[in-house]
Amino acid sequence: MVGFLEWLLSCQQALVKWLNSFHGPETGYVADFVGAIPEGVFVFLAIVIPVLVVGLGIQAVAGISTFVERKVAAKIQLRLGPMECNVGSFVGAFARAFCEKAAKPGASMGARALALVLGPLIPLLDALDKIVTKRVPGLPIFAADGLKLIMKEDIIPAAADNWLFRAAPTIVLASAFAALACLPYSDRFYVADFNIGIFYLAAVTSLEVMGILMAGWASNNKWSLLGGMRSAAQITSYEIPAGLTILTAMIVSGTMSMQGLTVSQLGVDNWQLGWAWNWYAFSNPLMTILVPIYFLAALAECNRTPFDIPEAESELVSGYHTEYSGMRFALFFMAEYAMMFVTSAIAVTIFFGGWSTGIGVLERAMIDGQPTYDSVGQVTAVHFHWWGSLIHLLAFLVKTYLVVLIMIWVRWAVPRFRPDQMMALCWKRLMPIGMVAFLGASAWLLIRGGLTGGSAEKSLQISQATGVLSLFVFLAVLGGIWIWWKKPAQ
Amino acid sequence: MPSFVAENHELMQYAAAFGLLVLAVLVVAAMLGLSRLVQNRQPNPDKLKTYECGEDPFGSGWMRFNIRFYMVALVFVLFDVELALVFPVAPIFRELTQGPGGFHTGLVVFGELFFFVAVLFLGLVYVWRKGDLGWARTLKLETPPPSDSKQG
Amino acid sequence: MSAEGILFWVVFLFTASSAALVATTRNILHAAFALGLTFLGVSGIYLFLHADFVAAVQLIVYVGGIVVLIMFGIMFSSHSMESPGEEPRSKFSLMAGGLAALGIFAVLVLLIRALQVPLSDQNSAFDAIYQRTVAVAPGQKGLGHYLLGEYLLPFEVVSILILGALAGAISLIRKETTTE
Amino acid sequence: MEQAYLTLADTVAGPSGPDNLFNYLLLGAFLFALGIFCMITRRNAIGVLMGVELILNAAGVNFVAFSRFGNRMGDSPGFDGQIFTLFIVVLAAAEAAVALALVLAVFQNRHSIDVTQADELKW
Amino acid sequence: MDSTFLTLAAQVGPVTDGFAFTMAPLWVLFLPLVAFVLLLAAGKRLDKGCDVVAILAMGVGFLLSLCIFAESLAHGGAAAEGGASSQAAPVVHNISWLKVGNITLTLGILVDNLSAFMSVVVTGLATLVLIYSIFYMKGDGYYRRYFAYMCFFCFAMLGVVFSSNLLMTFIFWELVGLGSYFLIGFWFDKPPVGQDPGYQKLKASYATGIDERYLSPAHAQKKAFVMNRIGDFGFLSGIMIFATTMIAAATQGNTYANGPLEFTNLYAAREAGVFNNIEIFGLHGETLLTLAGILTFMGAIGKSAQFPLHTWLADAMQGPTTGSSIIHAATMVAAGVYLTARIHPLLTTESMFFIAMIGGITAFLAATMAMVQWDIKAVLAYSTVSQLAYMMIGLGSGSYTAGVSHLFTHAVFKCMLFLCAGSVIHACHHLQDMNKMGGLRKKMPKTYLATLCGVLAITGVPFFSGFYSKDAIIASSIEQALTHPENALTWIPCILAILTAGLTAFYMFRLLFMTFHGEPRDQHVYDHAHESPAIATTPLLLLAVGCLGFWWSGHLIQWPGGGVPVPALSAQVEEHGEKASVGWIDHYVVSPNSEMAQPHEAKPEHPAVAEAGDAHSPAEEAHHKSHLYATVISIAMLLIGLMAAVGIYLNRALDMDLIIEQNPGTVGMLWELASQLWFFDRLYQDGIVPLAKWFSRTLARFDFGFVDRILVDGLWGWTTWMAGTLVRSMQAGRVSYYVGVTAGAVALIVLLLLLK
Repeated sequence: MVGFLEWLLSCQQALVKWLNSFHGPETGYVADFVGAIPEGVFVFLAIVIPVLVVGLGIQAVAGISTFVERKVAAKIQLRLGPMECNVGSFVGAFARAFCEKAAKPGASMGARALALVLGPLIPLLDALDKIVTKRVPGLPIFAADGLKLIMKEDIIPAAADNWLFRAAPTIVLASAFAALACLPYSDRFYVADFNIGIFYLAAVTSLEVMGILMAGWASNNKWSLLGGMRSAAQITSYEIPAGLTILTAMIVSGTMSMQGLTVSQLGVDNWQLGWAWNWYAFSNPLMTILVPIYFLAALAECNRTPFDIPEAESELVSGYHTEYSGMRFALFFMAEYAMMFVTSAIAVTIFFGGWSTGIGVLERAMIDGQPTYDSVGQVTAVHFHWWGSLIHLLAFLVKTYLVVLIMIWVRWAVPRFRPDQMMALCWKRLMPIGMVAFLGASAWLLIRGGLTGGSAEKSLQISQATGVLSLFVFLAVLGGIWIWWKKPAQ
Repeated sequence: MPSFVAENHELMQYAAAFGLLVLAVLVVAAMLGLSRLVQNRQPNPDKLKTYECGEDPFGSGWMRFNIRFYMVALVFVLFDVELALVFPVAPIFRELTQGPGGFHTGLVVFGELFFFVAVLFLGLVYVWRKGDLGWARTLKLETPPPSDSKQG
Repeated sequence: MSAEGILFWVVFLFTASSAALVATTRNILHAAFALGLTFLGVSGIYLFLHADFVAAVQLIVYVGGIVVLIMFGIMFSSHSMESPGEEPRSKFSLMAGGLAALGIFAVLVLLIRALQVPLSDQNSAFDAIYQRTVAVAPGQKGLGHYLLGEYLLPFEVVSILILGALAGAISLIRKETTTE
Repeated sequence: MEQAYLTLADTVAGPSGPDNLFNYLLLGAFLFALGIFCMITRRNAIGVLMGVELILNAAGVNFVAFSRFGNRMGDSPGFDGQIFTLFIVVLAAAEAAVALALVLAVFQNRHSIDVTQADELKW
Repeated sequence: MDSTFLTLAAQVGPVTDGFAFTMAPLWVLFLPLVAFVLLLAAGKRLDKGCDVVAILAMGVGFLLSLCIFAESLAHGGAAAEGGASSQAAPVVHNISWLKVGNITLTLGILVDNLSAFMSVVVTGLATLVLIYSIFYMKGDGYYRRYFAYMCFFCFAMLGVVFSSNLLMTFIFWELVGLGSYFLIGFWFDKPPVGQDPGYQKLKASYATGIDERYLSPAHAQKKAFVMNRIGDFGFLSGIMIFATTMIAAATQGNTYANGPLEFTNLYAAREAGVFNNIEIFGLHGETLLTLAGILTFMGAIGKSAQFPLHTWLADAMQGPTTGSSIIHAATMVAAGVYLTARIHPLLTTESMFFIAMIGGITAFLAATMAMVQWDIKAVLAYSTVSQLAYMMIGLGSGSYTAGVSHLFTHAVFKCMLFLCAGSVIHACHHLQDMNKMGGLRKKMPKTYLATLCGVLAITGVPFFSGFYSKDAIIASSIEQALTHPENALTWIPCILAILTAGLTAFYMFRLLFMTFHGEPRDQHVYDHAHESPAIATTPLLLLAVGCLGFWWSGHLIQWPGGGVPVPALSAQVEEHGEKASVGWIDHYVVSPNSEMAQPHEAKPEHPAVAEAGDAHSPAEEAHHKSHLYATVISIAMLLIGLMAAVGIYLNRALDMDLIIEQNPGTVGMLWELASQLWFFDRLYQDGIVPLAKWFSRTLARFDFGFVDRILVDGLWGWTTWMAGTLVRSMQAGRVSYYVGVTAGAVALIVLLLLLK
């Protein structure tokens, strides 16, 4: 963002220079005007533009995620709709129906206005329908969902606590949004990079609990209250293993800033620079152990299956948002998908090298100038070409969305836990393992410091050794997950 | 680097976080407003009734539930605090241990960290042994009572 | 007024008003909710004081933990079949409380008026903090060194205190859980 | 030389908004007073607890403010206040946990947490 | 701020030095405590492995303290170049405990030669004793409790050893007292001997002059505790005098402000003559220092059972034999001597003379008492008293080296003697009466061998450890007498020491002969006697090896890594062209204030002796002569005692009772006095105790009658009641009410303060 501000200011300078190069009176005025724009304006722009980009982007992500979720579910559970549904001119048909409905008396002004817009577009929509929905089956359902949510009447039960009922989704969404501020989207294109970045994320995501509890309480409903309480208990519980994981990452990397975490996974200064085996998941056995732990914690914090106990449809008709309908319900879902994205991004940053592509040759090709190293040859700061930054942005999004995909996959593949199982898993499995891993990581760092005594080549040898070790650990973890997968969940 | 950025580097970044908070509120407002425009509202007492599986709601939804939720929250808060205290120590651990002569300092620091986490673990063990970890108490019985999944 | 000035006053007013809500609203649960917002605002204030780490701790412990705890407490201590915490407050208590609060506030303001901050010192302090937090080392590193250094003993003792609190609170509550 | 002082009087004239110590002090005082008010007027024990939390936050604000604005013990930089606030937060957590546990215990016994009814402190 | 472990770790530097001198003492100190807590906390779950835990803790502590020892030797080697003393500069690590004004009270560890070697002795002996205890305490109902107590006891003692200042010393001093209280009263449920049904049978065993009514563990532990309180009263007063002086100095000149009671600071202050510019009770300078020294020494009197307060040690026999062994060898009574050695540089001529006198008197009295005891443990107990008195004589006559090295040597052989006694008692089925023993030599050869070594050592037979230290002590006392012609009284400790040497030989050989030689007096006992298992005899034999002289008199071979003592069979070596026993220990154990430390004690070690000029003065002459005399005289006395013992108890040429009958005036009276313990117990029991009781009863009557009834119940009671009834109405009992009142009150107060 700071870079963005600098860029804006430099653009201002360049513009002024260019205008002055004409020596024309009117261009001179323009140049003076441009040059007179106060810095504050650019600061404001530098803050607002990234915020808008990210904030609106996450909604796109949420929308896409719902669609993807449907597709995955359909693929797994052989649901016909999302795989087959491209019947006729769906959108056009819908538009016609809408216009007729809007023409009836009693329709709201908004509906009529929308009808006025929609009416002329119907042929166009037909064409678009023929082009798109044929290629992407299920897309109509996606559109239909969106329209349905928008047009549904949002009901606030009479018995509900009005204010809290309205405030709850806002808080949930706000916590998810605020978390977007310091994700390392790329080495250059990021909103902010706090000193305490990852701790900030942990703190902000914990706001969500308040909102959910509010929602559960405010809709004066037994299922909602129970769901809200379950959710609060679950999210709070699983924050501890997540926090332990984050702590371990900080111990290993020695920084809290997300960019720093990413850069520290670029590796040491030799031909290995930037390869994927420098990522903590592959270069540090203890971090490897922590990967599944954090993944489970992330699932639980997003109330995703197998941890969707709070909104267990079969028991508590979708828990704390039972009473929420229409757009408010959609807000909860948007928050859920945003939270999924955030947790996946954190996982990617901690374990899988953030925005780095993991292809050393490519990374080194993208480096602009010379990276700086610390005493043991670890990369501390590096500057990339702008196109490299773009590639990084792409890599980050792809990696993050892969993790999101895994979450979705798990949702449709794994049955729900029982509350006691969920609690036992958190407190009696993940917590001790996390603590041991944390202590082990710090102990290992200590021993390593004693071994190397601050010499670069020794630390290089050691990191290679641990890399090999952690490869085996990684395979073991995968095997364990596979076995657990095979075993029918009790 | 411009003066403003030089002075308020952190603050400016947090301004972005603030902006996102505001944006969240705006998004909510916008979406609700949009749907308000489009939807047609015909509320009636039956719609506004609290949902309870189609029956008439039996009493208020604000009833007391199992204290075990509270247990979990309690344990969480205290563990959370401990974590929050370890957080500032963690990032300096690397620079304390790595590099020449860091071993002794690191030894002591590790001792302290270990003590801290050991106390944490002690707490965990205590709660564990007392069987207060969430729903563990009911697990002690041979067959979990039917109320288990219903009551949460 | 500069951009950050505006932001500051927004956060300031946000904090103050939600705190006022905590004190005045009749519904105890609304008060808890407002308390969470107050904590949020206070952490924002910490940010303005360049105490980013403390701000984060404030969020994660207060908003993420204590407020949830308080809400649970309210939910568990309110009778069913009745909207919670709607409590009538006697005129007398209101008046007494208002008087005491006003008195305290007045006295505090008087104290603040008696305070004199050397300008140079303030500026130099600002520079020092700025040097530390922004340029040289991120804030929390300083904190870490302090926790391991000067404040080591409290740092370790606190862990034991928390252990004690845990044991005490659990054993206080267990009575009910066992009687299920 | 004559030392220049900043006082409450020139809050407006002095450094604006976040750069001025007195804004924070005023906020702290306000929170403190509100906490007192809350403690006195609430009949619900948990409400009293909220008042306590407000007061603790007021103290925290003051600590951090002073730690930034020129109190530095000797040569030690101004982190002491932040550390104190950290410990305040920790203690507040412990206090809330135990206090709420007490409240719930009381509720078990007398099915009310109205502090005006729990008056065995008398005599 | 040195309270942070970070800075401490920063000081650490290279591993060996750092670990051995900073971390290792802490581990050595706290391992026993950890074991103690573990044993208490684990409860029945650890019933099996409790001995293992204790022994493990103690053994690891032993190894670590060996590291410290080697380290200090290495330091000494570094310091010892050019034949200078091998006193390592004391290493102090403090954490500031509490700050008052500019004064900082510290807690910390002080590692110098003394504490390093003392820790080795304590942990080593404790380890062996614990191993032995597995055999001795087997089947005891309180097995786990026993090991827990031992660990606690050793923790307290190690605290005294490592403590870097007087205050901390006092704290651990009291803990040592507590530990001894635990151990002495270990079988607290045993009835007093008076009520023991088999008392008449045992009467002979307990012909000790102690009132039988008070001869039970419970009473014994109380007795020990009270006696120690008397001493500790003096100790505390001494500490107060030191504290007053030092704090005054600190507040005046801000010197010594960091840890005013640090030993190093105290030594420095004495050098700087701080005591000359302060006045307490109208005393100042050397006089004040004398008072402080004597008062502090009172603590040592109580702990190591010196003359007026010696009566508790014999009763302490009521505890388990192993416990007595550790008490007598390394921990409790050694603490007194250790303290005296610590404050040695602070002593003046007068206070040292006082110490020497006390030592002499105690040595003689205790020796006579030991002479007439029939209880094998009682003999050893009184011999301990007199040996400790020996150390006091050594310290009191200015020879730090002699006193402290005797502390070490004595620790080893006395520990072993007690273990032997335990083995014998166990073999004779808890029979302690020597009248029923005899001829056990053939039954238990290993025990006999060990006992023999111990006896030879304690009686000072050449080439056994006791010889060198005792010889040095007598020599120093003679030298003191010679160098102080103006004070004829200095001969008293000297003569008493010499007499005691003979008595020691007599009663120790008496013990040996009555137990192991001659015909079995009680056939039944003899038949059932049996040698103890290896787990008991192995420690005995190890310790027996430790009694051999050359360990102590041997030379030091300097390795590059440090020094190790190797046996050098010729203890007498040529140095500076004169004969003197200069084992490594004479290099190693030297007075803490280094500028006084000399290659060996040829030169005066102490300001108190220092007025006796330079190397070729009469003092030098006196030194040489004294060594010559000492060697001759002590061997002569040894032979006399040995002859007497042989004549009376081995081949029955003489009959003790006959001798008593023939000259009742001298021997008979002495015998009677001794067997009545010189009537000390009677005096305390029937004289002082009733007085104290009467006094306290009077006070109590005053308290109940006047204070309670008239003042409290009457006047003030009524007032408070009235006030209460008035104020009570204000107590609404509502929290919020109280909060409001508090807030308003605070507001008012601050308002007033502001307006004022």
